[in-house]
Amino acid sequence: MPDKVKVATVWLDGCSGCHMSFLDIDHVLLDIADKIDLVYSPLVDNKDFPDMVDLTLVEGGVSSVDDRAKIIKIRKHTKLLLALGDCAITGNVPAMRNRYPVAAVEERAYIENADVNQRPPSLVVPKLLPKIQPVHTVVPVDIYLPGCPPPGPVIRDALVALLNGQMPDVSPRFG
Amino acid sequence: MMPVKTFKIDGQDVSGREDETILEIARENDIFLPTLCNIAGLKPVGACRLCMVEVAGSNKLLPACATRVQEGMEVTTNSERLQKYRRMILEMLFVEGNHICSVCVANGHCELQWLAEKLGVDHTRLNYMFPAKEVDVSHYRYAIDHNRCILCTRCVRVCAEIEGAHTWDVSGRGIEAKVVTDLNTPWALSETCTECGKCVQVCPTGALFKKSRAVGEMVKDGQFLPYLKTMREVDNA
Amino acid sequence: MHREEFEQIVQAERDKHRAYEHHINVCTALGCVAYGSEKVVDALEAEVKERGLEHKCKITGVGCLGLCGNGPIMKTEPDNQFYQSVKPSDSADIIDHLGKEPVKRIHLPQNSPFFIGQQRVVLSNAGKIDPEEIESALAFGAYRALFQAATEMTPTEVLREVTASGLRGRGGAGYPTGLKWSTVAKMDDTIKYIVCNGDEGDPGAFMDRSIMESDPHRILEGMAIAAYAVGATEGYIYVRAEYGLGIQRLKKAIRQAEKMGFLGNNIFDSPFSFNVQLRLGAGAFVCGEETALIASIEGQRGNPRPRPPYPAMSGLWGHSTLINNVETFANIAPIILNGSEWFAGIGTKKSAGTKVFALSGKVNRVGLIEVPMGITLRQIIEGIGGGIPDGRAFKAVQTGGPSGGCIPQEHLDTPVDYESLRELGSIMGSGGMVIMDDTSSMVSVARYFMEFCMDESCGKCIPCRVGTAQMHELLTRFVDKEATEADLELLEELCDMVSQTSLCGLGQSAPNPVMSTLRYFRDEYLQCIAPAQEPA
Amino acid sequence: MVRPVEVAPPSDDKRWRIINATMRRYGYKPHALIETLHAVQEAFGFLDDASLSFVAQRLNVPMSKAYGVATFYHFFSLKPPARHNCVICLGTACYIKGSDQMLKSLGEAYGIEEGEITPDSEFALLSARCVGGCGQAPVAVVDGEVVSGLTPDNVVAMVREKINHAS
Repeated sequence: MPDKVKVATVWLDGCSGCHMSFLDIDHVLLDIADKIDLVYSPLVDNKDFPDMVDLTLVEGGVSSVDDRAKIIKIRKHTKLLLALGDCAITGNVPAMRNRYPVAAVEERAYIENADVNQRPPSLVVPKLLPKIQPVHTVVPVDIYLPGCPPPGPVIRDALVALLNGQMPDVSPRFG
Repeated sequence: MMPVKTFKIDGQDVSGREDETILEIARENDIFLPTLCNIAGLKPVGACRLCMVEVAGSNKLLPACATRVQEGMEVTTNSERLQKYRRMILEMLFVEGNHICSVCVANGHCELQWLAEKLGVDHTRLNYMFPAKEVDVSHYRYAIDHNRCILCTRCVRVCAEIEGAHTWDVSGRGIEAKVVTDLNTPWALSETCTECGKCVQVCPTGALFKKSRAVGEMVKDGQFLPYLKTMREVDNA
Repeated sequence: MHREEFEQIVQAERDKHRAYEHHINVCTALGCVAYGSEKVVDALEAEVKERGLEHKCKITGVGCLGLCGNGPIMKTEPDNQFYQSVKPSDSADIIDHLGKEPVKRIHLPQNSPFFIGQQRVVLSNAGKIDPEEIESALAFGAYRALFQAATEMTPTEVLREVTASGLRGRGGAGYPTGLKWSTVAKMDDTIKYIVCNGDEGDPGAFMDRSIMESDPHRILEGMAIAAYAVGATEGYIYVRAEYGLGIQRLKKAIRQAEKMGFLGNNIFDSPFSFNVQLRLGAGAFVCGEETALIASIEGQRGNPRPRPPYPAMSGLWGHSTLINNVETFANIAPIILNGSEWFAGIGTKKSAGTKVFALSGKVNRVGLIEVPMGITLRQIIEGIGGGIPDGRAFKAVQTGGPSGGCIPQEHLDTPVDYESLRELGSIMGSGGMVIMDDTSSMVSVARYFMEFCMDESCGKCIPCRVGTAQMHELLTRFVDKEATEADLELLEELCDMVSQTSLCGLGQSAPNPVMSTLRYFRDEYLQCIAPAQEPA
Repeated sequence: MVRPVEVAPPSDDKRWRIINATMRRYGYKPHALIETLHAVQEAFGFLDDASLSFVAQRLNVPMSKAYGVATFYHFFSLKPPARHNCVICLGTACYIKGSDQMLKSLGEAYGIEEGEITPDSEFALLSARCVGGCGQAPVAVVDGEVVSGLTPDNVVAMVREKINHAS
């Protein structure tokens, strides 16, 4: 089906609540599923980001070098980028670490609060950036859907509008 | 006898006593003007700049809350330029503090959050400043989270003008400004606080709140103070 | 007091002054003190004493003689010779040469370009009188204008003179002084106040300090004449606490004037009474804004409030208040003495009189100058200032401090007047004039002023409190050469928004240095935009 | 006429008499707050809770307001002063001539940042927005005395010399 819209979702520094909310759109999911191809997402098993997708929903702020590299790459391979939820748009709860130096954050997380294996993160854990930043400060974003998480109906209306070739006209709020 | 002036707001003919402000007359006529520092019953300070309006013949914008009505003036409340400035003001408030609506006691009952929604602020291009601000939970009934304070000074004014305690005032200046109790004393140790709770009731955000309120539970008690007439209630009425 | 009595006092002081064959006036204003001028005074006095010339030769510590960069400066009279960079060891030579050829090695010739084009009205007594002795001021005409106004003119006549002179506020905005005075005069208030704004806070400005240090009586006299004209009985001088010497001299001047009966109750035995108090600022630039200044005199935080009501209607403690700046008041006595026509004849049609500037930065001759309005920037910088040192090229002149802008080479032939400078995106300001050469980065200069405004913002209104911090952050990105095109766009939007929506002049004008450098030196901003980054 | 509240000074230090005299001169009116705080700072070198509280009560000024005023004006300090201090002027004329570099040199030499005091309370490094000495730019004020002829290279030596000379 060549005219199916290619959609990706990506999960940066967030709690996955926005993805849950996305799934919360109930039966509309089935209608949408007919029209889209979910080509890359934590919800599907596909390791590589495709060459070009039509729409990417991004949840979470840009917190590590890995996040940054990922979103820069995705931006290059997606036509429309939609920032989904407060973490992607403002930094939100994860940004509460921004007032502390990274070393203090790691000390707290990996040593003070650890019951076993009290040691700094190993090499495979991506290096944290000094501060979490909203996605649009790293790459251009086309659509913003704030909310923590954005309610299912808001996501639904936005997707339906986009699939109809219109920019979503919703009045969502932070939090 | 106070002379009455007739003038126009957004083309609509209105009238007001000469000691009334543009804002009062706009509200009277159900014309929406956003405000955050203003609250009916307390002296206007003209600080938040959200209610700025255009007046024909003047190239300066004027704060509706602090501008008296004049005969024949033609007021515009909602030009594109004003909308743009208002959104920017709200964005400034969001970036200067740490407003994390999702975990705030006032989520869903916050004037800042509500105005952002109403004026269509869905993100900001300004730089989040992520300041290191304090939380004072020393008091047994109330708490203040400076991360959520927008320095509207409603608490300072209600405490000084209505309660007469003047427990609150602003310390420091510029981006470092902060509301304090007494000599920056922990709230619990304040010698002047009467624990009346007026400050908590007038706070437009979740900065001042009653303890034991969880996320979204800090609802203002409309009956508590008869003069607690915020723009929000007026607009929703 | 009759005119005869007053003339007698003045004549007596004049005679005392003339009893000396020679006068050596050494500048003891802040600048020259920093170069050690007090030691020069001591050495000269010792030398005079040793030679037994105490009755022939008088050494006087005076106010500013102008060429601050080459201090200590001194002047001999009646020879009229200036000396520069004087050391205590020069004393003997200086005294040897009194009434003869001047000492060559330290001589500053009268035909030095520094003096050409200058005209002293405000500073006419600076450098002549001992600022700490009212007698010395009287010998040079102090309080004569007050005498004339209070005993021989009606308040309306005084108002008419000031209005006709065309004098405009020297604090920066150029509001017509006569109009301001008439408004206060017309107010039906039982108590009225005169406030002198001496909270000179612009970095790069020291005109008001010099006037306070050099001729404090001139300020008091101007205030008293204003009080008489508008019907005020109380006055306040608000001075920055940093100006220790100026404060000390003003305090002394107030005491002496009270003692002589020029201030206080029933001045010159007339029904007119006027008392002056000094109030100290405490380090807040925003207090130069008139409503903030009033709050500060009332003992409060210097937060501005919306105008109207203007201070003329509701000022200090809710009463009608006239606020003028130091230099404005210092212009009053000469206007009364010489007439409005004389004053209006100086300068240009719309900007009458002279303006005192503090010339500093990358310029050969640094100092305090007074020039008629309408002189060109080039005449000041290349003529009086002697151009740029070290063979470097001129780049810009900054006027108006943090509320003003940077003017480039191509506009150097612009006449100095309120309107022309505003057209160039700067302002007259209070008189700071800082010269920059080709080593100065305009983006850094813009950030420097933004940092100033950010630190000095009172924090009351959001656009100024947050806007200045946001613009400072953006400008830092430019200075660090990490900016993007989006940053430039946002910076320009912020400039517009902050200037349009801020509560007071500080916020409204805070974007000016950025806007003017963007206008004339946009290239420098563009050069600070980093090339688009490739992902790592 | 409100009778002044009888409040005892925080201690029997004789300097409180000067403070009292200042307040009396202004009739214990609230508007004497800034003048009185100047007097306190001149007498004691800084403002602490005890002095702020005393002055506030004596002048009938709310404590939070006194604190607000004391922290609004940068001339007032809530910390004890160092034995010596150097104020670097950051006015435009001084800035153009490299006073920010001077600040850096001094900061490095004393191991403190602008606005800080050395751990032994000997030296404070401060900056001013303009001391009005633009003619001599760049200038510094060392222990109250204006010093000119400075460069980023000689400033440390000049300041040390001034301080040693004084003590």
